[in-house]
Amino acid sequence: MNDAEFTEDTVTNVSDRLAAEALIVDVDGFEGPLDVLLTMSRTQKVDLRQISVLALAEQYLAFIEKARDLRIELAADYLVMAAWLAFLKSRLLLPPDPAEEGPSGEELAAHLAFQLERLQAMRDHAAKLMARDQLGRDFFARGITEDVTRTRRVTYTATLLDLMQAYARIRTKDEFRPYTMDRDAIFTMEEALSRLRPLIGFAGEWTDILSYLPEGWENDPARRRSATASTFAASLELAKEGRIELRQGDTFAPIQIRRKQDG
Amino acid sequence: MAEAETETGQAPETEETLFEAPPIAEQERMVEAILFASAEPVTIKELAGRMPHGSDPAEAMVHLRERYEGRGVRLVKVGDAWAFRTAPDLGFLMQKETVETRKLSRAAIETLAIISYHQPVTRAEIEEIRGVSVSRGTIDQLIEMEWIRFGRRRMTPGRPVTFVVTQEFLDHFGLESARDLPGLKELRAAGLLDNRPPPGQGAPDSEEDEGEDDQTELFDEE
Amino acid sequence: MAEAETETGQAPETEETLFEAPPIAEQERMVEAILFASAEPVTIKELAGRMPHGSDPAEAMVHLRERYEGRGVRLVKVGDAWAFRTAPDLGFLMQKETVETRKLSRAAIETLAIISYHQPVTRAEIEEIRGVSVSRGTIDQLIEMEWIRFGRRRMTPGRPVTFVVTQEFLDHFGLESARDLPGLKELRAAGLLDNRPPPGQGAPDSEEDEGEDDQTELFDEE
Repeated sequence: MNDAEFTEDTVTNVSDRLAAEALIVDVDGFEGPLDVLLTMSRTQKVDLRQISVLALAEQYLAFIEKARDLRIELAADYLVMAAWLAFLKSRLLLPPDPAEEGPSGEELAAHLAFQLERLQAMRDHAAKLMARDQLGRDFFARGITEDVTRTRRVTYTATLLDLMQAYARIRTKDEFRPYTMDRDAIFTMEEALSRLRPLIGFAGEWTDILSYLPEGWENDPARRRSATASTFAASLELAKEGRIELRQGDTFAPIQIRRKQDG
Repeated sequence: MAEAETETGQAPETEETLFEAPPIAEQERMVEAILFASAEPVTIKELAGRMPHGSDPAEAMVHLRERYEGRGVRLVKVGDAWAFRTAPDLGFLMQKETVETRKLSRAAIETLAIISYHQPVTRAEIEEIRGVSVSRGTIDQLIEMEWIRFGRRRMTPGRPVTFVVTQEFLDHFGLESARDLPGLKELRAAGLLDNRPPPGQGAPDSEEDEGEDDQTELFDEE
Repeated sequence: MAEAETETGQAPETEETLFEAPPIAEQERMVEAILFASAEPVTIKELAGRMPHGSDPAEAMVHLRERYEGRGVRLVKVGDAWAFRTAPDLGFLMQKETVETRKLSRAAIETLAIISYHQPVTRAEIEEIRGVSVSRGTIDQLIEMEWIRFGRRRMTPGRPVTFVVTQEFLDHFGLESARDLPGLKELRAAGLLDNRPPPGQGAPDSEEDEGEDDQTELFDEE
């Protein structure tokens, strides 16, 4: 037997074995290798923890041989198990090689015994479970049930805030427009510039810039403030362009502009 | 059950008659279990057919019925059969009411707002203020919620009904009277009015006052 | 209701609340009626949701359970829910009610047992225990019967899904919880519920501990 090769197989084939469900053959009602081993271990009529794994391995290998003679097609996991058991057998028979890595034959055998014992325990307890009184067989639920009728009641609610907002919405509906900065009291510098440019040609004399405020902006304080500021800024702009001259006689005195004489 | 064990070993043909009927308390349990599990009411005859030979389900039923007197379920006769039924006074437990709270629709809240600020107000007036017609359903809903009710008829041609808000409305919104509703000025101060005065309509202050006057006027009309 | 009469003049401090919970005897009737009406187990929470405000269905349940002791129907606990079920010793009367259930295959029964004792358990673990792969159909059948369901994913590489048993499973086998599975303690004491990896694979100690922790967690949770 080639020990190393079998080790490899065992490890790599675990997942293969698990995936090979469709290939399981039903040999004498056995579902799989562990199943077969469990049955065989029972024939030893001993505590599963004390079974001779060696004897078990021999029985299993004999079983596989017999199945082959009978030309029964065996699923891969049967053969993997056979190979693994043969490997285990060799491990148990030969004295341990101290140089060799990995678990000892005893450890592997103990684990196999544990697996068998666990499977047996699950079988026993499955039987115990199924032997319990079962609903619909031994005990019964209510025959005439009364379904709970579910009624859904919808209540509506609103807060005072909702109410007031709704009212405010209605009362201001006509005035409604998408929100923008309130600019109706703002006279922009661009507006001031376009107002001043055509007028400046006539400003031969020093004139108070306030006289250039647009019509209707002189009285309302907010508008007046804005128009004054923008007109002043516009006059600065024009002075920079060299179109006008600018003067202020005193602090807070009127600012005056006139067309640049040589311009 | 106990009855089988005591009699085993007897001659097969006599076995039947030698079977003693179970004690009446046991029969009562049997009737109870059968009635509980059956999908339909069960007749005395059916019970007798299913219970051990010699049983007297009619008598067991009398005891069982007594036992359930005043309980949450009762033993009732349906035709000539018997069944367990929930006690009638507990029928309310068999329904589960889930209350779902939803916000009033925009149409409803606006209508309600108009009624509360302008009451008494006719439907035509509500429509005029809202600028859209008011559906019957909206009014009905508010009436059903008991937030509005019919007021006096307006003494104008056609004598239209008016709507006013109810005490329930005031309670819900925590108001002592509809006059406590904040005016436009307060609404604006509270940031609820984000509008600006229409261009050229003078100072904001005067406009607000106007709004309040409007309202007072409407209330005075009553 | 009766509560007013019996309680008048008694403890004034309990009378303060306008809507007193019904007396416990009345609550017992209510629990009885609700449980009688339902084929499915009903949780305390559901009961509380359907009973009048302030009711204590858990306490009512204690009384009710006593009342039904030894009767033809019993009050049983299923997970965190309660249901009336006929006494198992009367099953022989119920041939008429017996529903022929699909006979489970040996594979399905074993898989079910493994899931119930080892839960939460992954498919790979089931296969490891049974020594053969578990066919999709077996799992599907158990899920379809509503005896098992998906549990939380295992926090190991690949995050495999786990399987756990359901309330229907407990109900079917008359178990109060998965902890009441026959022989569970003995199995655990014998180490037969350990997830012991084959020697030479990984670090057995840590993995074992992990497996045990998982399970303890689940059982405690219930």
